[in-house]
Amino acid sequence: MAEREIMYRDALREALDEEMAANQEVFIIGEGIAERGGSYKVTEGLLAKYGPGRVRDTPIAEAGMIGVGVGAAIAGARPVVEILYVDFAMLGMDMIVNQAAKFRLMTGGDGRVPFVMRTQGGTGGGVAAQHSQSLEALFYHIPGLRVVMPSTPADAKGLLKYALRQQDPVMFLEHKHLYMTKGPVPDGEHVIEFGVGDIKRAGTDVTVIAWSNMLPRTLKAAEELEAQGISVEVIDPRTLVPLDREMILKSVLKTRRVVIVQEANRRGGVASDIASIIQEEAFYDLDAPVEIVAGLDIPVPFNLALEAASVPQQEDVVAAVRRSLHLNAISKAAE
Amino acid sequence: MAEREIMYRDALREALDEEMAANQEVFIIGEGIAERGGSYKVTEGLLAKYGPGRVRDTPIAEAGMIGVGVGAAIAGARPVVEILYVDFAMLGMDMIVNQAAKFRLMTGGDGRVPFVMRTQGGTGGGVAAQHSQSLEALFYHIPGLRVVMPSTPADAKGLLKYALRQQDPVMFLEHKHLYMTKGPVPDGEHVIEFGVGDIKRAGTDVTVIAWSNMLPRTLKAAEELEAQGISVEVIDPRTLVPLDREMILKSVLKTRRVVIVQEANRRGGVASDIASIIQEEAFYDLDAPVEIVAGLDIPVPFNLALEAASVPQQEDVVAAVRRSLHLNAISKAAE
Amino acid sequence: MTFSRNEGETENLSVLGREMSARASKKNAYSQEFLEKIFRTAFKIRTFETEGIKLYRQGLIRGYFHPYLGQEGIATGVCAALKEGDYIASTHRGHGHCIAWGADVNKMVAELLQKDTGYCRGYGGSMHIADISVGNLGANGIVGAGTPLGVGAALAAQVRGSDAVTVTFTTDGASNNGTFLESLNLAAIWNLNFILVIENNQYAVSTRIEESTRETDLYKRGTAIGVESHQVDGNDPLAVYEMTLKAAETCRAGKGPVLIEAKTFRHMGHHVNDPGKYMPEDKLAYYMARDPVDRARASLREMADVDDATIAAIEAEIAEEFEKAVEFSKQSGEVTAEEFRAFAATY
Amino acid sequence: MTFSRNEGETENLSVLGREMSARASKKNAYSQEFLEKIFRTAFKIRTFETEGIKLYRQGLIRGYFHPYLGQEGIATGVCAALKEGDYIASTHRGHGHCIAWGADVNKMVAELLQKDTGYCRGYGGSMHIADISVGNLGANGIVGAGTPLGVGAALAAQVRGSDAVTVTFTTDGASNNGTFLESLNLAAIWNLNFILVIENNQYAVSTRIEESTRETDLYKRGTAIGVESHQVDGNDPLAVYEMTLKAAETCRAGKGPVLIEAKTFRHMGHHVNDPGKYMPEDKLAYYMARDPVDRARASLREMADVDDATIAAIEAEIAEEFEKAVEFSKQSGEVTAEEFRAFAATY
Ligand SMILES: Cc1ncc(C[n+]2csc(CCOP(=O)(O)OP(=O)(O)O)c2C)c(N)n1
Ligand SMILES: Cc1ncc(C[n+]2csc(CCOP(=O)(O)OP(=O)(O)O)c2C)c(N)n1
Ligand SMILES: [Mg+2]
Ligand SMILES: [Mg+2]
Repeated sequence: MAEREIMYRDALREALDEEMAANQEVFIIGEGIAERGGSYKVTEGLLAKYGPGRVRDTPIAEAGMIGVGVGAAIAGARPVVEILYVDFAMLGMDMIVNQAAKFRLMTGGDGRVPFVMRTQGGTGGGVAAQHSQSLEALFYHIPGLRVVMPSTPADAKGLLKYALRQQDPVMFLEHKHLYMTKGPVPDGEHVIEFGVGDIKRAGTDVTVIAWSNMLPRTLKAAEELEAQGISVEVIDPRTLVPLDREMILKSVLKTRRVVIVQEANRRGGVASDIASIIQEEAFYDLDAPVEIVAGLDIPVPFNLALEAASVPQQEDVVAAVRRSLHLNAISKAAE
Repeated sequence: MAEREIMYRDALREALDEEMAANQEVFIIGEGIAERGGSYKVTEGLLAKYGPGRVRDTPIAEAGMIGVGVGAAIAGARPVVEILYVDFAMLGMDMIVNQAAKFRLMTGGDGRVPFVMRTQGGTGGGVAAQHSQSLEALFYHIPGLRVVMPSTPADAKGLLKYALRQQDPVMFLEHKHLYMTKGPVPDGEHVIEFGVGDIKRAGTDVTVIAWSNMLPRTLKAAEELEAQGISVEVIDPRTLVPLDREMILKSVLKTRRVVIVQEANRRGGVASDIASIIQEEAFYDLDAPVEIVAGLDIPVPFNLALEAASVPQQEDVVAAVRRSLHLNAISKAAE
Repeated sequence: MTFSRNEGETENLSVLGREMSARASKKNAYSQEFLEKIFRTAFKIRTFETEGIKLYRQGLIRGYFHPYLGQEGIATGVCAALKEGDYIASTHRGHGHCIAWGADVNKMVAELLQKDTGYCRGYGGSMHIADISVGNLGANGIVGAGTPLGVGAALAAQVRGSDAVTVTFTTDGASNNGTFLESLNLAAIWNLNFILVIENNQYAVSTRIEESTRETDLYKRGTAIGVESHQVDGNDPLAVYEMTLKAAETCRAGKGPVLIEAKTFRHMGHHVNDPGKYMPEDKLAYYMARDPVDRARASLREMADVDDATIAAIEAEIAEEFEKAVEFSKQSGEVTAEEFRAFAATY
Repeated sequence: MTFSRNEGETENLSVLGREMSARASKKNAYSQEFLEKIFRTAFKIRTFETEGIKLYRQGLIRGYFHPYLGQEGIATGVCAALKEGDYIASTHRGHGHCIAWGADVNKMVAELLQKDTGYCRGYGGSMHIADISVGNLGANGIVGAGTPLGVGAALAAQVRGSDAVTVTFTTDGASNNGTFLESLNLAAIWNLNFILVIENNQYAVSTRIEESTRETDLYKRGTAIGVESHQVDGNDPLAVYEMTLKAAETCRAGKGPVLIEAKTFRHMGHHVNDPGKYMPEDKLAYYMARDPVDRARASLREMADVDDATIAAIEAEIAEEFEKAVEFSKQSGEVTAEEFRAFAATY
């Protein structure tokens, strides 16, 4: 299949466009997504193409928006609700946690909620504590939700298309820093199933697991490490729920060393859970503790230098990989 | 100091009563807490004693209640907001995550939010998916919040009194099954600082970490195991944030085996985080993977037998301890 | 005993509400068949709740059980005015809505008894019965949550070009909740076929509505955001029917949502276990004297000249249906732990 | 160009609003000192925003910057009517409220420049300036969040037996949010000393208010829940002052909250980076002709007979104050990563 280099935001738009063309039940609501085309231009042009019935602006009412999305999904439609910042999804948590995630079990398995919430998170450009969070761990913990965090344009497109075809509520978490990044995206039908990770770089010495905006940073760290003679395998789970445990464990059995990189703060993040799984499933095969590189346990500050200090940087990944190879001064555990 | 046997709910009431008597700034709002004395009778009698200014019923408006509590705390008062079920706190997540937890950093450190949210969680008696959750992991992940989960009347009283004297927003999470349990509570001033765990039972073979309603269950399991010749040390962290890492690691270094028991579902729970810390800090001292005994990753069902099947039971704890001692058929990791 | 505020409270309604009461009391306005249907529905709800409470007291039902006793007129009247293809969303006090929507009593009782044959296979219970195959979006354990869900169904219908109407049954308590404003406003700006029925029973558990808000005429909250809003006597099934019919017409004419505040009162406490001592006796007596089931029966008797024996036969038939449902449920099995674990593995 | 809905829109207000406008235009009603204070405040906000935008364009300010240009009359009038010990809570467009509340411009500019000497030591930025030591609960990045927080401060005051009044500045956008209903209702049932000032600038980013609600007279939402509610010309600082004064009196008389809808319009786009092309020119012209800073200047000149030279001197003084603040900020340091890490360790 031919590939073109397009931006993450264009890939997302293609996915919406194709699925809207294919399925009359797909529609989008959000703040400023119609005429204005959305804050990150993901929905640009869709109003003109699909009309005001299927591309709707909303008032500032996140709980309501998410709630009507969930209701529409229960009624069998395919709503996409765009929430400007994942931080604002906190206003709709009841609808996510107590309605969307619970409906299937509460109906004995028959009721499904094919609801997609698109939003974006992460730090970037001094937007401060209420606009910079990485909140995937909150959704990850709630059974019934699917959690998707694409790092590349191709993944963004393929996963969003899949999201619009499956049956469960999806937290589709984009990253503000990725919208303008470019990457190859296959022409034509391109759908990526949930639960299938991607080895973004093959290697033999250490397994590094990263997602969303930590992925590009990790790939750069891997290059830097390669120059030091260290071969890093970089795994992008792409979907955190379901998680491709098989791919992760296979890689761990090969490298016997793991580093997990997340932008979210350390305490109670998804990295902790993946680490707990690895130590449970591969305890006897590990040559070093699973290293977690994560954000500081403090809200994200406005000051740009401190903002950078609050989340993992390339050098932090490099240091952790070296630590897991016992190459740094001394490993923490042995201190 | 003299001790009396009182119920968990009476211990909570004593804490509120004493702190209200000592500090005019302490007041309580919640649904049905005034005349009715609260669903679990924790606030019974306080209206008569402190009047309608300091003990107030509210409409069904959790976001508003939590929000005004946070605002009152910012203004220097000592509000206690009672939310009937922790599940309903999802309606006020914005106020918890984006306001209460952020204010201190956003004001450069000077602004404090001495806000206490009292609520209860956990399974019990077929109250189904929207009234049975254990959601501590959601609060645990958000920097700025304190997370308290007392398992005994004495801890409930001492920790609630401390909560009303410290400066940060506290998620005070009780358990519906514990209100009517009895235990010794010291007479007179009894305050327990946050971040200090409690060894509820000393032992030498395996460390079991448990909190809230998993604690009594774990203690019974420990008795059962003692009869099998296995000596279990049971640690109750009491506050999950801050966490008494020192006490946990000290015990782990002694026993070299750990089981963590949580009622919340497995994926992304607090147990995962504690496991990730232990494997990070004590990797070379562990003789077995950290075992996690947790709820199933599915909403809690109504049917009582299935409800029981959805959360850890005594026999699950016993089995996990035996697994960690390699006494069961075979350990998972070696399969 | 004070009664000032309540005397005549189901008569002093918004203009249209009074008109609907008048229309509903016109002789010859309804067919016998229709009046029988109304009575059957109201009585079936009454039976389900009365008998269900007995099962609860026997320990056969666990968890929550919020009786709809006294409010039967609302579910009955509203659902009678809707059509196939329409949607409803309900509350924690949802048995009545289910029944009025035509639910299978076997599956309802089985659900309350935690059985595999229940609407939710015993996974849901009283507060979570739903049947999306017939447009029932379900009861809800979260006060106020049905409103956005209902608006969502109405939105789905509009996107599909369907003229289906969605009714959300909601409560006085939920009217002070943010979901009320947010979702009704969305329905309004999008001109959705949505009817919000507030069952104003004037209590949230033991909290009186006057303690929760300064303005107890709840329909005014709709008016304030440009939504056509009315009050109706919730204890008069036919008045509720007329009001809903008119509201559905307004919706299907493309004029957007309608809010209906139905004034009513519970016949007992909030929950099976709540004796409801705090409910003023005189107020209870006022509403008891306007019992919706009695009124449905009286309409059938007086407007359609149906005799007492026929009515007794209908009642006996419904009682038997419930008994059979209990038998059916008792003989049903439960989902096994193994099945449950297999289900959990799909999460 | 259509203008039907807008012509005269700051004149067609609720009854009390028109009365306040009339009162505010009475000659000799105010002292020179008071009128100078009003003008100084409005002009200081104007200067802060205009000069701040320049700093932003120079790349010295990062992140969000929502200018208050065009709305100065509201913060100015409201804060002039409040007393020491009162509280305010603000929005994402909060610079004006801070300044009107008497904030130190040095610390404000330093905050925007991420400096250690800023109000929040550079941790907060434009959307999070707060100073609880003087009762400023802070700006907020979450639309609508200031309302419950403000009600909370009012509740704290009542519990303490203080007669302090809390004002939350909120927005047209926030009026469709659940927090509006829930928290204003709490203020009402508890009779709190709370004033909710809706700055109805008729846009949420590029979304017109008519797209967000059917009822654009937002004060009606207060009336619907029993809250005394009025409209005022937000571009007339003195009318806003009068209205707030009256509202604060109502509060301090123990009558509970008051809602004030202040009609206004932005002078530019939503954010520094938003050219605001979607704003109709005629409507902009209408409001430009009623510029609140010009009106404050005119009041000072005409009602207190202050001459142009004196006014020019005041303006120069304020401009200089801002320049000095920029100098001060540029010379200030930033919190170091080490300090930050030590701070993080306390979480
Ligand atoms: C969001 C939320 N808060 C609190 C509760 C607990 N609760 C269940 S029913 C109820 C009272 C409801 O009163 P109302 O809404 O008027 O409905 P009614 O019971 O009168 O039918 C409360 C507080 C809940 N289920 N959901
Ligand atoms: C809860 C929430 N949703 C969305 C946003 C993004 N946002 C910031 S300002 C704004 C528009 C606000 O309009 P309005 O409330 O009328 O205030 P104005 O900007 O006109 O002062 C939006 C949507 C936000 N900050 N918070
Ligand atoms: Mg009620
Ligand atoms: Mg606006």
